[in-house]
Amino acid sequence: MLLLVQEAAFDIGAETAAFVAGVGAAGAVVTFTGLVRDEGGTLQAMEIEHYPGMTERAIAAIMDQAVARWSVLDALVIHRHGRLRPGEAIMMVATAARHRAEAFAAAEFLMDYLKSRAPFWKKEVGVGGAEWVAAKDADEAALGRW
Amino acid sequence: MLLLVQEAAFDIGAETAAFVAGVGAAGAVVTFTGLVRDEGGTLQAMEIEHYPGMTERAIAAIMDQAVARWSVLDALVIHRHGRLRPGEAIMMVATAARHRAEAFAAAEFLMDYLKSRAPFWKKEVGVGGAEWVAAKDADEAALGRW
Amino acid sequence: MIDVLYFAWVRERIGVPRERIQTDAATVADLVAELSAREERYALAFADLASLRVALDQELSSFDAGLSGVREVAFFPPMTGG
Amino acid sequence: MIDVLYFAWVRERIGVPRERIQTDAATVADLVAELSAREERYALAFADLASLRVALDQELSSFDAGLSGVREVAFFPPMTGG
Repeated sequence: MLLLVQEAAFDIGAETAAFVAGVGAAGAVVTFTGLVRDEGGTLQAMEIEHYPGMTERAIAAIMDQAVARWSVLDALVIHRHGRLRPGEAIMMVATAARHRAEAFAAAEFLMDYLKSRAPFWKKEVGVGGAEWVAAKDADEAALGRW
Repeated sequence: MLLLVQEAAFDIGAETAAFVAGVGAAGAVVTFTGLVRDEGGTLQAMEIEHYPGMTERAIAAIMDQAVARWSVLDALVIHRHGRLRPGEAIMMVATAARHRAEAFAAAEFLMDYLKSRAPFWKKEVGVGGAEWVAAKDADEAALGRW
Repeated sequence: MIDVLYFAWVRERIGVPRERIQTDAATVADLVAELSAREERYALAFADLASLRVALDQELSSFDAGLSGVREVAFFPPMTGG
Repeated sequence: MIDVLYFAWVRERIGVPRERIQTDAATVADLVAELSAREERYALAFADLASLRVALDQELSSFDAGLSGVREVAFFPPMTGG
């Protein structure tokens, strides 16, 4: 289990390779990577604010739940904060389990909870100004399926 | 879109990094990697037989369906055949879409169809002999959800 | 004395990321009412509680929760991680 | 003349991965019956059609499908990819 909340960019290939190399008896690894979309060239940057301390606590609690519920053998969450440019990776999640159904479910669960329960706030800085990203009803509703 | 059916091992980290680097306007990338489980040390090797020609046709058709159905911006399938040892990667799938729900759905759809509709057959070579892996009812049933 | 933290547009409206506040408020709602009565910028930030979330000592909580023993209160809009 | 391919345990039971067969069979089921009558190893391989799949010219098909114009028939157990 590894949780990193950091301002620095991370190397998706290296993190994925290291995770897969360490999963032991797992037969299935799922990763998710979230990227800053350029929104047709109108976005200049995405600024991500977070709540130091609570962020780590909230994500660790979410990871513990995922591990217990789907017999996850290993899990990884990396989430950046600070100023990111279009195309940069915001975060990644990886899960390892014996079978694919558990690895997929755990990764989707982690993503749904990270979206709505981890204390991050995104601000889009565009050519016409800056605006806080509003939480989506669909993201809150997604928690209902778990 | 990239489809590779090969005997050689592939570099999960490098493939993932290259895929993510090329996804353009996508906001979400999901990958799945299938590994040979060691089954508590009893498995010596997994032999994967395939149907050259039909394999590529079947997978390309599955990829086309996934792309059309979930507005997938890019997709990757790598599947090995031949003799693999425990811990080695058998295959990987990657999908890129604007949002996470589509990327996850497309990756799970690809996996479900690869399991039951791509012409590969696995044989487990263990200390007590070799045995063909039987198709699971659960894998066939999984197709029903799409 | 209680540490009060603000994030995202709540922080921008109130103008500081955190402050120490002397209060006898019994609940989060009481604290919100007290601050809102104190200055316009708080009243603006807390105008619509349905669009706000609160954490007590770094755990998500609710506006009717008590403040007894709480050292850190944080106000922020719904989270947008991932 | 038709190319007939076998995979996995079907290949092992029949003993060859592929062969060219002279046949006038109208359907896959007719071809299976013809081969099964020819030699015991075919009869064994084709004993339980429910555990077999068939592809015609590299497309999954069914045992009642016609063979007119088909150049390649493949028999194999349910696939176990992924």
